[in-house]
Amino acid sequence: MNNILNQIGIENYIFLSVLLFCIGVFGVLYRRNAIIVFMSIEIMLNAVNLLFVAFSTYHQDAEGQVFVFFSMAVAAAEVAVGLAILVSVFRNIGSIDIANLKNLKG
Amino acid sequence: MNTLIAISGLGVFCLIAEIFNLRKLLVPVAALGLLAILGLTISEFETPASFYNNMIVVNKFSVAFSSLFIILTIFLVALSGDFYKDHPTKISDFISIKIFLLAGSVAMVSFGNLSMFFLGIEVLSISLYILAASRRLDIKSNEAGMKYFLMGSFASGIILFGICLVYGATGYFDMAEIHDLSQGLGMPVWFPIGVALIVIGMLFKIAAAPFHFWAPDVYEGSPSMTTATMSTLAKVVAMATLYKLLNDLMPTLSPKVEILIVIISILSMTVGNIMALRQKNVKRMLAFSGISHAGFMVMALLSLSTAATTLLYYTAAYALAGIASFAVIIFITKDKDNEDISNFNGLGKTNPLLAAILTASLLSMAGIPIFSGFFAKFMLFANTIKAGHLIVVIAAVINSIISVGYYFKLILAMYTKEATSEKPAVPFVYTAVAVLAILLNIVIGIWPSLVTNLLS
Amino acid sequence: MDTNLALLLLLSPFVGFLFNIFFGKKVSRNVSGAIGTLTVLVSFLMSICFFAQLNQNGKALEIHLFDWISVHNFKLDFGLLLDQLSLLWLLFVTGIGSLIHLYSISYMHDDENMHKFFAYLNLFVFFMITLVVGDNLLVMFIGWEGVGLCSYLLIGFWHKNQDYNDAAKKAFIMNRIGDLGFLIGIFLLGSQFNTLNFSELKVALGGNLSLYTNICLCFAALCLFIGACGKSAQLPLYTWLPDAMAGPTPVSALIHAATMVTAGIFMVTRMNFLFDLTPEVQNIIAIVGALTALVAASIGLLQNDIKKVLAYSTVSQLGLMFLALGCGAYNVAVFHVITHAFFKACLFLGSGSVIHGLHGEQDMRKMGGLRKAMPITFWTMMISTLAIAGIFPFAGFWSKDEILMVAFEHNTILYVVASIASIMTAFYMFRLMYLTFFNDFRGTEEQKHHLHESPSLITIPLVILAILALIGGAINLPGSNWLNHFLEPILATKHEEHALGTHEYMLMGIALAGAVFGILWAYSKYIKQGFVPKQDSEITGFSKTIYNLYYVDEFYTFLIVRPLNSLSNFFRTTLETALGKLVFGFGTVANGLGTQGKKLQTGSIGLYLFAFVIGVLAILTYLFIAQ
Amino acid sequence: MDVTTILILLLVGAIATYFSGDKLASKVALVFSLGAFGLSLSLLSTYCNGGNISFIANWIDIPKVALAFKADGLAMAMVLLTTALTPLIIFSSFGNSFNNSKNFYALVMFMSFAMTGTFLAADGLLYYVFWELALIPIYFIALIWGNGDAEKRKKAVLKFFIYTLGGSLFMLIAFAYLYSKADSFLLEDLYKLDLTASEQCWVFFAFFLAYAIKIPIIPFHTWQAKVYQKAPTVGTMLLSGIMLKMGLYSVIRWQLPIAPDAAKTYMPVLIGLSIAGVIYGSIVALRQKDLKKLLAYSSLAHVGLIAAGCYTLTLDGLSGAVLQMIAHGFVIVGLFFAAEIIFRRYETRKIDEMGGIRTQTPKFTSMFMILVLASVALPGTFNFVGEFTVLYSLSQVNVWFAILGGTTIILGAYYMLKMFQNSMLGETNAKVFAEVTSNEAITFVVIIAFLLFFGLYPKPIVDLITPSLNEILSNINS
Repeated sequence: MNNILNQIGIENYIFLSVLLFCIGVFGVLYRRNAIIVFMSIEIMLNAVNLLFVAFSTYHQDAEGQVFVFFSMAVAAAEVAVGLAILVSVFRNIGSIDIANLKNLKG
Repeated sequence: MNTLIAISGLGVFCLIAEIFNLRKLLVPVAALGLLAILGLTISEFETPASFYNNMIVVNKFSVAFSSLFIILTIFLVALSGDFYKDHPTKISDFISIKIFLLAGSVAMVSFGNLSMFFLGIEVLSISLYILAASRRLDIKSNEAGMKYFLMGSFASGIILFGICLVYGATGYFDMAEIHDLSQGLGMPVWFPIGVALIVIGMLFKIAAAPFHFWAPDVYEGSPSMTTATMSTLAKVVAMATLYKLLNDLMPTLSPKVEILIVIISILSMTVGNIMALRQKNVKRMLAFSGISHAGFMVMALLSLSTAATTLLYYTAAYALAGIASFAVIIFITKDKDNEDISNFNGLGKTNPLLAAILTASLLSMAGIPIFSGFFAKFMLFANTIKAGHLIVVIAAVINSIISVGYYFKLILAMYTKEATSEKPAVPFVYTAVAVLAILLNIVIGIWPSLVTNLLS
Repeated sequence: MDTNLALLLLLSPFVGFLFNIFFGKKVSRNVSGAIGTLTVLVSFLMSICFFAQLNQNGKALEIHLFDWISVHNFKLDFGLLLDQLSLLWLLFVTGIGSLIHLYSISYMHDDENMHKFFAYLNLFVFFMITLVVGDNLLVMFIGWEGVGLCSYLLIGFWHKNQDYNDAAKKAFIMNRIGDLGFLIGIFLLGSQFNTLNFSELKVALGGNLSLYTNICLCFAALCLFIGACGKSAQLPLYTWLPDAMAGPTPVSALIHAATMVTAGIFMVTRMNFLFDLTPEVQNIIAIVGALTALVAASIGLLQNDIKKVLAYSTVSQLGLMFLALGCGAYNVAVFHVITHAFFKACLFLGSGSVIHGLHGEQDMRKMGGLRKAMPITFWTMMISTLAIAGIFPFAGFWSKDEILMVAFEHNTILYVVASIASIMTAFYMFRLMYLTFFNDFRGTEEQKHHLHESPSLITIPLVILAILALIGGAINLPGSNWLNHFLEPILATKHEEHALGTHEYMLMGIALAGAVFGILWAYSKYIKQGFVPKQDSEITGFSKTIYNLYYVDEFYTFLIVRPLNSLSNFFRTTLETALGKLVFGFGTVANGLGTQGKKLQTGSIGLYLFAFVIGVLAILTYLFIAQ
Repeated sequence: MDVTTILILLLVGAIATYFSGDKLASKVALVFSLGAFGLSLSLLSTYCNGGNISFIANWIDIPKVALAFKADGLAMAMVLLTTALTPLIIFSSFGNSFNNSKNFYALVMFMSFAMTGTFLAADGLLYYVFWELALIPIYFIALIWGNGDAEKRKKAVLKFFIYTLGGSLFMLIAFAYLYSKADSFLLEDLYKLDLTASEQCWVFFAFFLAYAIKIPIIPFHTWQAKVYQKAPTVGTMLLSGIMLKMGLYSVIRWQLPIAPDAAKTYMPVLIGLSIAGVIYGSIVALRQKDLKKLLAYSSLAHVGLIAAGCYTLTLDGLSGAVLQMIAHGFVIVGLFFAAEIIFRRYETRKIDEMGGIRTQTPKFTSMFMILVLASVALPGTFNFVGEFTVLYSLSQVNVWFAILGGTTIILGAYYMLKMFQNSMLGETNAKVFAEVTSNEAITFVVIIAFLLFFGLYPKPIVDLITPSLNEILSNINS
């Protein structure tokens, strides 16, 4: 396992996950549909998770992978809450387009 | 550690209490339990220790702040009883959520390991998401919850990325280890980037410019109770954590970073105050004032060595004043559809006591002597000048002058306008909480040593 | 002992004042009048006995009462100085003062506020005494301002009439202008010599002085003289005195003829050792005095209000006195002050008696032929008029003649000016007499019906003063020169006697001839032709200018009052608001920014997140990419 | 037995007044303020007999702040001014009735407490705390019990508050800076501090901003007239009688000794500014239609002269300034009270709606007259002593200052007499004007007696203040 990492080099993993992360960010920035925004956030988190794993291999220590479980659990909880909110929003305004949420401003 | 466990236990108990249908008792029991926990926490003050190979580190700093959080939570819980009495079935949920939120915050000031920190911040945030959106049928509440959730989880993502980079750079989640390593040379560039990302995430939590946009909307939309929680507890927690992180990960600030802090601080206070001037909605106004206070607190980071004391004092002063003012605001706007300043017209005549308390707390935020807000600001200025950043202080002073403008808008409304409606009798709990909070505020204002001596 | 007596001398009128102000309303008018008069009389007696004492041992009496003000380089104690000069002054101040009080009892008898009137008169006498006996400049300044205050109160005595109040205000403020000069003078002297005490100053000035000190002295003397100009109604500050005639006639007699206006002369004489050192200032004084004499006299030529005429004659006489001072002949000035006090007081009281007889009529065009109606008044006034005109052997002749002599010795032009002034004096004084007492009455019938001689309380003072006006010159007759000898101790430089040589006699003759010429001129115009001055509307040409007092008041209004008021308006309306806006513009700016900022907070999550990301990128770029 | 007892008594008085209920409030306040006056007199005697009445104790450890009250002659003089004027002012207000007067009088007492503290405090931060505390009560007094249109009043009062607070916050920065240098706020330590020229310069001007606004010196005076006009007369008296003196006192106590070199450097400018204030105030007062505004501007002129005296940095200037502070304190209170009396009868402050009062009230007229004369510094009144000394000190600096400052003698007489003439004299006013009641008369008599007595015999006060002024001067010149 380790030698693969040596062959490929840790940087590439970083670049990859940064790329993923940025994709997530752009998704959050440019999509108006709440569900897709959630997914983009998930992409961000998972990009980080990937990097965690890579690093944990790189450092030859398990903590990183444990942390991934943490973050997954947390992400799940987060999304659960998020979806709940989304549902109630949908009930109230009948749309999940975040562009409609502009009552609070000024 | 015991604190954390006890709090979580209490939270669970509150959840179960619903099953055994102990709604009436719930609030007092929770409050008493928290009091007991407060005692427990304080008993740990003199005995620093670390648990579960440094997952939790208990020291003066963590104990002091935890106690502050617990006190604030007691107040908030006490208020909740009356606030949620129209939907009793949910009351235990609300209370337990608040207590879990407290658990999160305690974790955030006493973590010894980044994973603990991450868990803490997530517990805190998620509870807040729920509370913000808790008024299901109210569009404003929904919107607030949505906004807070989206931006919050975005921020968590960034924090997580930061943590990841730090881990990648050091190979540890343990703060002590990271701290030692960070002293040495040859740190890959990811390390500072990671720290920067974490700090940015925290700046978002304390709503410092330019990451403040969510605050006014969320504060306005959320139920007043939640706004109170956010503007007092959440902000204080985030600030304490930010300090703790910086102190461990970046003990010596490079001039570049200092300049950055100066900019953020000045930006936050200016934006906050200027925007607050033209607000009609009290909660929104306090949101902006909170942003400006965030600016002030960030200022404390310029003198890291003394920052702990200053921050403890400042946050205590700010949070207590906040609790007092929110107790009044919640009562006044309880059965109103909006929180406009006009609701406060003539309060000085209809209810002198509440008016006096609100005035006092506003004066404290404005930094007028004998209220602790004054000493808080003063210590901040003194330390910052010692650290050689006169510009920030001057900017801060100018901002305090501006801030008087909108704080007094409220006071003027209370004392010079004619009352629109007769106020019903004030439930005891509001008065009690408000009086206690403002008294505490004044007490530490007159004897600041009570607080300042804790951490030195 | 002396201290107590001196205090009695000083405070007795003050006691009268207190009594009249607090109890005057309760007791009957005569009582309050009597009290007022008696208290002044007491002071008079005191001054007499001090005078006698001084005549015996000839040494001045200095009394220290208590410490007053102290500044770093000197202390000012509240002390009295009773020397030749102050006692001389005291004598005629209190003497004439008590006469006038006596006169007022009857004159003011019908006024509801009579007790107030006496209270003020007493207060005035008190302050005048303070002014005279003070042993340092600042105590003198108390009296100096105090008499100003009293003249304010008394001019505005009939306070229902706002014109009178204006006159009073004008008097006070004009005096204040002088007082500022006085104060500055005090400062200069004090800082130079670390004392304001007269005797110490005299000693200090005796020593040899640096050039700088001399320059300071010049300024100090000038400032003091400005003060004197204010008090003694010299150019350019004289305009308040004629207006001051708004007050009751006794006031005009006491304050604006006999006593207060001579304070300036008193002060200059007190400080003679200073003025002797500053010839430049002396010249200025002389010139100012001469000019004042001429201008005032010329205005007097055409006035129709009987009191105005007297007022202007007072101003011009004061001018003559200052001329004498300017020539360094202090004793001569003092001499004239005294004689002038006699006959001018008499004239005023006489005019008062006339006005009394005509129930308040002051316009000479409505008088005439009063000779038969009020003989005593007529004769007493006649004597005084001859005196002021300078006819041998009346008191005025001697004093004025000495002034002219001094002026002649000093400078011919001044002499000519002074002579012209005195000729004019003779003319308008007789014009006054003729218009008032000769020909037939020009007033209304029922006035004519009520014509009567005034009661004895009024006539007695007249007679006494007339006698003094007749023989007053005796105190300094050319042979004896008693006054000169008497004043020698207080004068720094001896004033040399001039034995009556030929050209002294010549000068006397000229002066006399001038006076007679003036009288004849008036006679021919007003008796022969029976000429009566035209109504105001008909007056034209240069005489109109003179009749309107050379438009001096208008000039002052235009030059000072108006600009001041418009400036005030400008400040009040424009500048104040501008400043306010300027200061609080800060607040408006902040509010404006706030309104703009609200637009930024659009409520769109997209924007917020965008700002967030921008923030993150900005920070990272700044920290890690930008070097 | 030390000066803290006065403070405690006043504070207790404030609380007692609050709980005594609306009926008794004024009486209780009067009793306590009189008690404070008596107490300060007895303390003064102790002080004059060489007893030590200062007090010092620890207050805060970080930052190191002490509970230090230094009562030297100067401070005691000012404390006496405060404790003497407070009962007078309270007593003078017996003619008015305020709704919920307990709050009103409690605030008055509290303000008096704060001002006394300001005069006594010998520790920078303590001093600042009192300085700010004094601001709160007057704000509410003017806001709630003030007169005139509510909106306008709100604006004026808020401006006043923000403006003064802003000024003092800069003073706070200066203190913080000094603390970072000296690690102590104690007066002595701050005196000992030797700062570089530039440091002194900006510390000096930070102080100056606070004081110039409080005093006020032009062009920082714009809050004054409106607030004086809008505030209830009691508030106006407190402001003009005592609070202005806080600023002037602080100049002497704090600003000059802490930054002496700067003071010396900028002396001409500051004196010039102050004297400009004298002339400006007098000229503006000339055409004022509103009696209270006119008095406000007159007091602007007078304090200008006082400030000029302070900045001469000479003993004469300082002692003259202090004397004038006391004299002005009394006379301005009297004058505002006269205005109040007219208002009680005629419900107006417009001068041209008055007039013809003298014929109806000889007593009131004469007392008003005396006050007017005192305020134009007629010799024999206390004001003359002060004004003379100040002008003399100015003439020592430069005779032109004395001449320009002296114009107040002329202009002051002009506008005051004009005011008096238009408000009191003239044809009898149609509206009836009741003669002053005995209560009102007492207030006047006390003030007048004070002014006349010390006008003739100022020695006691001079002897009281001179030593401490000398001490301060030695600090300035060393």
